[in-house]
Amino acid sequence: MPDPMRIRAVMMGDLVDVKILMSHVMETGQRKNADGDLVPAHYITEVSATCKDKTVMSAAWGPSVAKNPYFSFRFKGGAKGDKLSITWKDTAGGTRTDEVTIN
Amino acid sequence: MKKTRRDFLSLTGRLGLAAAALTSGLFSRIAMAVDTRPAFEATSLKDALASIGVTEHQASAEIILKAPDIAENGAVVPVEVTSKLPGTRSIALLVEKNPHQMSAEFMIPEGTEAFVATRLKVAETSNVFAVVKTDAGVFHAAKVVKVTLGGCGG
Amino acid sequence: MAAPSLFSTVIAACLAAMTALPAGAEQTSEEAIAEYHAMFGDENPAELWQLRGEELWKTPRGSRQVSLETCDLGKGPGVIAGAYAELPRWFEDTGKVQDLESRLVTCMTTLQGLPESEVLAIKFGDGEQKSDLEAVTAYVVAASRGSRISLPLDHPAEKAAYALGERVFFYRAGPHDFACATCHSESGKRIRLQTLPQLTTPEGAQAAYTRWPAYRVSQGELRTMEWRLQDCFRQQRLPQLKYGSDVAIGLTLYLARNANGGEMVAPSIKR
Amino acid sequence: MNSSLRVAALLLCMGPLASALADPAPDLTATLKAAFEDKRQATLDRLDQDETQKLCTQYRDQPPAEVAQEIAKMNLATVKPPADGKYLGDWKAGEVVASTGTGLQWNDDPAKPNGGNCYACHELAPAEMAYGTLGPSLKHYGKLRGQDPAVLAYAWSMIYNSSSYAPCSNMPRFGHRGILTEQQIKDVMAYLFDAASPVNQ
Repeated sequence: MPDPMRIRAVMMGDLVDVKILMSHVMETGQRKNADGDLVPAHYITEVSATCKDKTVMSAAWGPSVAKNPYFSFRFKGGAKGDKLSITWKDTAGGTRTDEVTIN
Repeated sequence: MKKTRRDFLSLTGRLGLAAAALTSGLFSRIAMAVDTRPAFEATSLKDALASIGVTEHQASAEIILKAPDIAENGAVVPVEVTSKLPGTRSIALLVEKNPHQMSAEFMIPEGTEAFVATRLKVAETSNVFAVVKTDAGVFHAAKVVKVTLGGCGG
Repeated sequence: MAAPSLFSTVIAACLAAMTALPAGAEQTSEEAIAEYHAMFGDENPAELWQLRGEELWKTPRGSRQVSLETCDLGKGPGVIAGAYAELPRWFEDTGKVQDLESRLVTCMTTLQGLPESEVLAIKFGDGEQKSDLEAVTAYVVAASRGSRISLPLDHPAEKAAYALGERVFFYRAGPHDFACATCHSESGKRIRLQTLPQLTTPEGAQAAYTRWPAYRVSQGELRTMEWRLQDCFRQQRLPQLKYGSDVAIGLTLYLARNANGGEMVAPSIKR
Repeated sequence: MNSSLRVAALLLCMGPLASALADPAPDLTATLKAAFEDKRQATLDRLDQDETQKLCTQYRDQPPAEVAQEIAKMNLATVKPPADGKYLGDWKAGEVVASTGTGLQWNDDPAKPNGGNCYACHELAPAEMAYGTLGPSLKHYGKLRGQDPAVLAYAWSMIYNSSSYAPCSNMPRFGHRGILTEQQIKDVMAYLFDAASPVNQ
């Protein structure tokens, strides 16, 4: 099972400031391991964020997003106590959703 | 202050709703994990942009692209984009010298700031582009990131 | 405007960047590296290891189905606050000087009843192959943030470990004649663009030791002191340093003692 | 006592036995061997020290003048000038050697040529900003010094065996220890001396 994300969602004036760290190898499929074998591609392709049933961010990623990705964005319409949900999906059919309360 | 943050972090961990939907076809899917999305398959800036519907674009000082002048390591290069252009719909990040130029495309719905920050792999010294789609056309900003060699065994 | 405009813009930008480079590039490149580090801010993927380590610390495991919450790291059972800042130290129960990693192995095997082979199966993680030891180490070390390193070397075995560490530090060997001292006994030097800490002085040792373990962006992994030392020896062209060996612990203690008084900031983020 | 006699007497004392006596834990090599294990090409015998390594370890790289002199003498004796008498090879190949840091680590491919990693410690071509400072700057090396045979022979010796002129230097003894081949050293020499080399631009 994929490891949890670390999500921080904090009010910054009328904006919700979101900072996410995800645990993912983001293998490009071009890296060789110590034995000289190609490590198969395995990376996040989609990320989306939902707050109060509204999609506040959606992104398409390729393998050149760095390993253990960091992603930050800001949106209006959220308030302290609201829930923010983040989901990612990867090339191997893996997915993870984490929810956090806006601070 | 520190304690509050730690409690908050662990809370996030416990609230985490994990859903590892790994299908039974996992291994064949890993083996064939070829990205079929044209933007991420393209091997030139022009093709990558064309595949997201961009053929014409112009430089804009209203796009602020922050990236380091020198990356001590190309494996992780912080990149931050703010678009002050009205009606910004999406922000794409591209790295000219990478095998595949397209790194990421972010859709910006109404109410979301035209701001994203992430970290990219940059294979060698290269231009990084932020390409912004707006109601009034497509604009870009570029920045050179020098990737240095390092270490005693490298 | 079509694609060519993009390239002409870039060429202009390149030329501007090149002409902007002053003759004394040394200062500039070091400033640029500092700017690169500053851009990471507080967003350190080491936190992902800390989260996993906390889970491992609190989960009952092994044949005894207990958690690590009664593991004694030197400040009493279960006390992790400030514990890393006082390690390595002498442990009466094992009759050994231990660093954090080898002490965790002790707790996992004796307290939890996990087989040693399983505990040591993945010492250093690699992508999907995750190391529990690195995760728990990250969690425990983070609980020493703000603590000052304090190794009084009261026990004779601690003094002996320090003396061994010091001698190993200056030992030249291998095809390249390298010792730890080759790169780490002068201040203000660098390898390529990486500044080398002078580990024989309090300032240099503090600057280095207080920042380990660290998330290495070059590997996308959290690395502990055990990893750091064995990788230095790899680069010295020497064989594999054994995990938890007296040499590994002696060198760690030598560096920690030299860093006495330094304030822990690890896990940090490094190249 | 004349000075050569004094050196000879000192040398006798400096032998393995004497350095063992001066050693509070004479079995450091054995202690190290117990704490390490073979890994691919990096085997335990790499922990054995030759005479130079022993002396440099003993004096923490600051040997007294007489010992330094003797270290220099025995290392100078190992220096083999190029077989064909030609010091300069191809600067382009030399640039690769100077920029490559791999070789002889347990994770390196033994089939690939070793690097010299000159840039880890030295400034060379002014255009390369990612250089180290453990060693002196070698920028404009040939341009500043010319190609007098004595100048070439000195540079060759320093690369072949740095302890020949700089006893207990941090710099590896590239030729003597078999890190670089004769041809690679010629190429590095060309990188330093060739007027067309980026080092001299």
